[in-house]
Amino acid sequence: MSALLEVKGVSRFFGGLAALTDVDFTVGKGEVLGLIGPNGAGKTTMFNVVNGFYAPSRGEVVFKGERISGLKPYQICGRGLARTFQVVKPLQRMTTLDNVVCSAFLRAPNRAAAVANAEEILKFTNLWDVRDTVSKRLPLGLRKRLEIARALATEPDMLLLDEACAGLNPSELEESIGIIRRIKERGITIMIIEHHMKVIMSISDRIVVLTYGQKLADGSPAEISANPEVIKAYLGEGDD
Amino acid sequence: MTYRKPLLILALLAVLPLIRAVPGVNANYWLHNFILVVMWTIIGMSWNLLSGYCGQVSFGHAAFFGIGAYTSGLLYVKFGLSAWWGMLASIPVVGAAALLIGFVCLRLRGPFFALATIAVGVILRIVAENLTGFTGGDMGIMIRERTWVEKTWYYYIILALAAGTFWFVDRIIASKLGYYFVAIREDQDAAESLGIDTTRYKTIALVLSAVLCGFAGAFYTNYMGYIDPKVVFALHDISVMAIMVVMVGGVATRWGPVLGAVIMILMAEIIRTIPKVGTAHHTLFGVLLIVVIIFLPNGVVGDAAKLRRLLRPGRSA
Amino acid sequence: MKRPLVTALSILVLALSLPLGALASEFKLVVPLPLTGKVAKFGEIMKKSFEMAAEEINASGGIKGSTLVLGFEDSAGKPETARAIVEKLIEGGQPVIVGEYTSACAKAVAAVAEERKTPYLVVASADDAITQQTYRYVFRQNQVNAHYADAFVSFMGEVVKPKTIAILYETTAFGTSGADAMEKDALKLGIKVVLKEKYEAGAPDFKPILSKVKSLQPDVVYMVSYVMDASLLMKQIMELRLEAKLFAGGAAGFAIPEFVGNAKEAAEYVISATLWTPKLSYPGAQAYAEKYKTKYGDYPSYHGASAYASLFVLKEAMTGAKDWSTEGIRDGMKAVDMQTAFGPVKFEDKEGYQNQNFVGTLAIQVQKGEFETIWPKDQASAPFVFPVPTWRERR
Amino acid sequence: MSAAKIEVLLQTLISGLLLGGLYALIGLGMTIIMGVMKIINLAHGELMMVGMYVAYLLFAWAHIDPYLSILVAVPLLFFLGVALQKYLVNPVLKVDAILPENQVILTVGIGMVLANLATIIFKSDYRTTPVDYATKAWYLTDLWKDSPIELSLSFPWTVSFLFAVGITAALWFFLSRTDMGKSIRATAQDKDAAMLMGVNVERMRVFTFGLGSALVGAAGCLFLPIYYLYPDVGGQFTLTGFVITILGGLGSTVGAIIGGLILGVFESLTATYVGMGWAPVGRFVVFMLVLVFVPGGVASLLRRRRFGK
Repeated sequence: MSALLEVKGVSRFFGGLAALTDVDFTVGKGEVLGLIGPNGAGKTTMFNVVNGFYAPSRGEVVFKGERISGLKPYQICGRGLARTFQVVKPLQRMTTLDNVVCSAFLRAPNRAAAVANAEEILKFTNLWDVRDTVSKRLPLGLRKRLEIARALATEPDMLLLDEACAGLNPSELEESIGIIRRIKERGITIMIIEHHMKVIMSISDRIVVLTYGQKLADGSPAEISANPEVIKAYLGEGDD
Repeated sequence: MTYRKPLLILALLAVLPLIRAVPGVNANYWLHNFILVVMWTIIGMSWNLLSGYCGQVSFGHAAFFGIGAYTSGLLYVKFGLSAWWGMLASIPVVGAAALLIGFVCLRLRGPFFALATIAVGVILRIVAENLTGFTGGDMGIMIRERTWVEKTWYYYIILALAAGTFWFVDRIIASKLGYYFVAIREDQDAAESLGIDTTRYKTIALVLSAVLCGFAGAFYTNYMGYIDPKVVFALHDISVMAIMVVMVGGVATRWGPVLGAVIMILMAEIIRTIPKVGTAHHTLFGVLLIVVIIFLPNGVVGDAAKLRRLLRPGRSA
Repeated sequence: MKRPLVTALSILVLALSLPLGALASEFKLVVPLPLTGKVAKFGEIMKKSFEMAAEEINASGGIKGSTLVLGFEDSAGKPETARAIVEKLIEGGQPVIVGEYTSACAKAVAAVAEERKTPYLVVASADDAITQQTYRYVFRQNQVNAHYADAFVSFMGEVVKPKTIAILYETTAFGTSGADAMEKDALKLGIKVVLKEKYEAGAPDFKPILSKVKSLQPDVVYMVSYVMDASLLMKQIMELRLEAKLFAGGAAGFAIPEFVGNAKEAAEYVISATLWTPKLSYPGAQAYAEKYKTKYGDYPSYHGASAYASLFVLKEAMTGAKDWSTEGIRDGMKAVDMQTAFGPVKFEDKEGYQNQNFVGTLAIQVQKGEFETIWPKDQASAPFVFPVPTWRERR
Repeated sequence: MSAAKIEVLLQTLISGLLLGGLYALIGLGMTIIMGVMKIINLAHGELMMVGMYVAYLLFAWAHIDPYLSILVAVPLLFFLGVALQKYLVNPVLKVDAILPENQVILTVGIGMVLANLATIIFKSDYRTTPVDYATKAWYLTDLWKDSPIELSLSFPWTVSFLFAVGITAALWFFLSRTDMGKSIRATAQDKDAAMLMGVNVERMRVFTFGLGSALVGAAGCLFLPIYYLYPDVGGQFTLTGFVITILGGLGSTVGAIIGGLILGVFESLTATYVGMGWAPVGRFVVFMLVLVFVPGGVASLLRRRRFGK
């Protein structure tokens, strides 16, 4: 499996504080990588570095063999790397459909193509029924899914999902897991942050554990759940 | 979007000069006011594009209005051309100015952008006052003879310009640009992460908006025949007025600027001329503004549903 | 969606159908003035003066038996609004326009009046350009800005004989043209202009620029200011002990009662150009000034006097006119040659101006807190004080 | 450098500092309102105008010194501000509008009504309070007879300046040492966090608007002896307020006074050495440079310094 995304020795400082220190890992093509760690471990910061909101203070991020750290978020998105936000950021006063159309414009040659693409994605993510609802009126579960739909509409090769399942009720959770699986079936590589252990264990091919901005472990779900350090640092105090 | 309603309204507006035939009506007076209303509709639509749709609230549209007006005036004074050429010439001039202004101001977000644009408007006014050799300074520019005595032609020109602007903004909003503008307004970070080059699209919005506003300025020179820095670069009477026209009418709506211009210009004029009110007309108008914004925070069009709800019990009683 | 539009349109229709008739034995004259905004003060002085004149005219039988009925509309100093008002008046059949204050508004009104072939009597707007447009229907009763300082300049040439002058002026059309005119006059007299600088009207602090003036040691400091800047300038000049042979102002801010009221002892001996003073020997001038003072507590400025006199000029023009059509009144206006409280009024075409009244100007000096006319000598109400004592000597 | 040139430079600097102190006071009210509420208040100058009329009235009726009338104007403006915030601004801030800037219309409306009411009540006359000390000044040559240069220090300007410094110090003390002040600062920094910590954000906003109005009212009283008054006097000071707020850093009292002083000195130097007509351009160019390059204003520079050490 060739690496699609390589994170090489990435550190990120804020003022004097280190949010990430020398983190290395790779994500293989077609893989689902789970990124876990206690609160404040630097998971979202890692996403922000990969996605281009922050430039790494040291180290670099390589995507499809090209160095992308230092590029702007929109340029990185244009190269096929899309993300969702932990705190959902829908375009509040747009309808669900328009939200997705907006993203679809990135690759669509014209409006008709963008709409067609968006409609397909809404069906794929089971949002078709609420396509005309203004997105700020959607319940949280659907807004979370809209985040995914919007990211998908940019036709990415890789998707960063930041707690896309947090705060969902059990039936919504099932649905979202199904959607993530189907995204994987489409051949899209996924990196996912998730607190929900059941979710992360069931969908990840591999897991990277961060604590205090450093990589603690890297391995298959089985390896991770058996790793005593991880259990001590994370699972032990976790209440999941 | 259909164009039936706009065309119908345009047709209605196109026959307005016929009020000339109605006995006892001050046709010239009303046409003057209509011309101002239509001119403000354009300024409003221009502001709406940048601030309403793209969310970059400008407090400095007088800058573009003034540059447009001075382009016209200077062509006349310096090159002896008809000031009408200013309409054409203002496109590159205002566009270039907007690029430069955007380069500086669009790095800023929210209220900081707003404050920076206030400064731009004021700086341009003072520069125009000080470059006496070039702009004529405070003496302004006077066009010796206006093209027509009758207002009909002015009215049709500005109406055509407004119709064009309406159509243009409509097309923009329905296109990819429109989606991107609104995306930037709603959440700049999300937009950026969805592949939108926010700086580029904000600049596009600014330049388009500026050029439209510049047209209004160039028209103003031709129509009024006199400009000076304090008039065309006015903070309160142009920049803030542009904001009020759109906000009272309805931000990010098709008809907001139109209705806003009607309210802000015609209503202001009608209130001004109510007998016995005298100088208190500002108070009346100020109270009207306060009431509108408290009860209809998204403007008359934006809160049309709310307005209807407010009016309904009144009607049944 | 449709309802607001319908409402707006019905309001419109209603407004359009308002009747605008007038009674036969009345002559209704509506005057556009800035009654709100930054220059409202002058609008108010003029309004009061117009009212006083109308009262007097009506008491003596009106204009050819018709009662003069005055109305006022507030232009707030905005050219568009001024134009709207005048469009309405002309359309409504008012055959003559009188009023407005700022030059920007007067230019807007003049252009409309000329296009509509309706006579317009400018009362207090000074910008030279207004009567330099080959307009046939625009008359101006007050002197053009280029000549505002004539009397002062002659005083300077004959009495002060300075070698250098510093000119400070505010960034308005009035300030700019006043300063330009003074620069030309100074050149003619062989006076060296050591500094000519403008300032943003309304500034609170002039000390930096004044200390620069101080270091240049000019013989005369000449300042052109609309309103209160004048008193601030003098107060700060006194505070800095900026010494010059003479401090002088170019009318407006230096010739209103507030100047002395605010600057107090700093205003003493300051000389200003003006078009009119309450102590002039023109027929009716003192009576008007005293009446105004009893009624409103203060002497009027020359703006008021000009407004007051303008209605008598209008009466004269309309009495002499063959009919009260626009053309008739225009011809009547052109034929006016009379004495007023504002001085002689006659509209001439010369020096590139049309229909311009070249009334002689005056120089006044603040003496013991009062404005005294000092120049020309035949109009003087008191002898001039020159040389003036230094600030230190005044303690 | 000749004596005359030194005199000009020193006199310019003195004027600049004095002017800066007054500017700071205008900026103070605005900086705390903008800091806490992030709103653009275009009625700021009009509130100052109200303060000036209060001082004027007290002077005209009872011959109370404008400086003393601060004691009346401050509470009066405070309540006016509280009322405006409570009944007009807060309802508008609460509604969900596409652009939060719709509050601007509200402040424009308020400003219009205030200025127009002043025109109706007081006429458009120019008013002043002709106090005896209006042109009083201290002179260097009075103190030192043989001084080669002459410098003057205006009495009313100096008094106003000292008041401004005193008020700033008191405000700084209030904001950094009292619970109420700390709550206000918390609200300014992070509204949501403050709310979680149990700060009554709405009450803080009301109080802040009152405080800001009171401060600008005080500025009005201090300006009156050296300036003049008419109903439309406010507008230009609103702009000055913006410049100082940005120069000093949103919500920073110390920033406001330093920003005010910088602006005062800068303007005076431009007036002397470039030309007074250009001084306002300089003001707004500096304003934009700060906005773009030092978005936190002077306050952020100060903070950086402190962390660096």
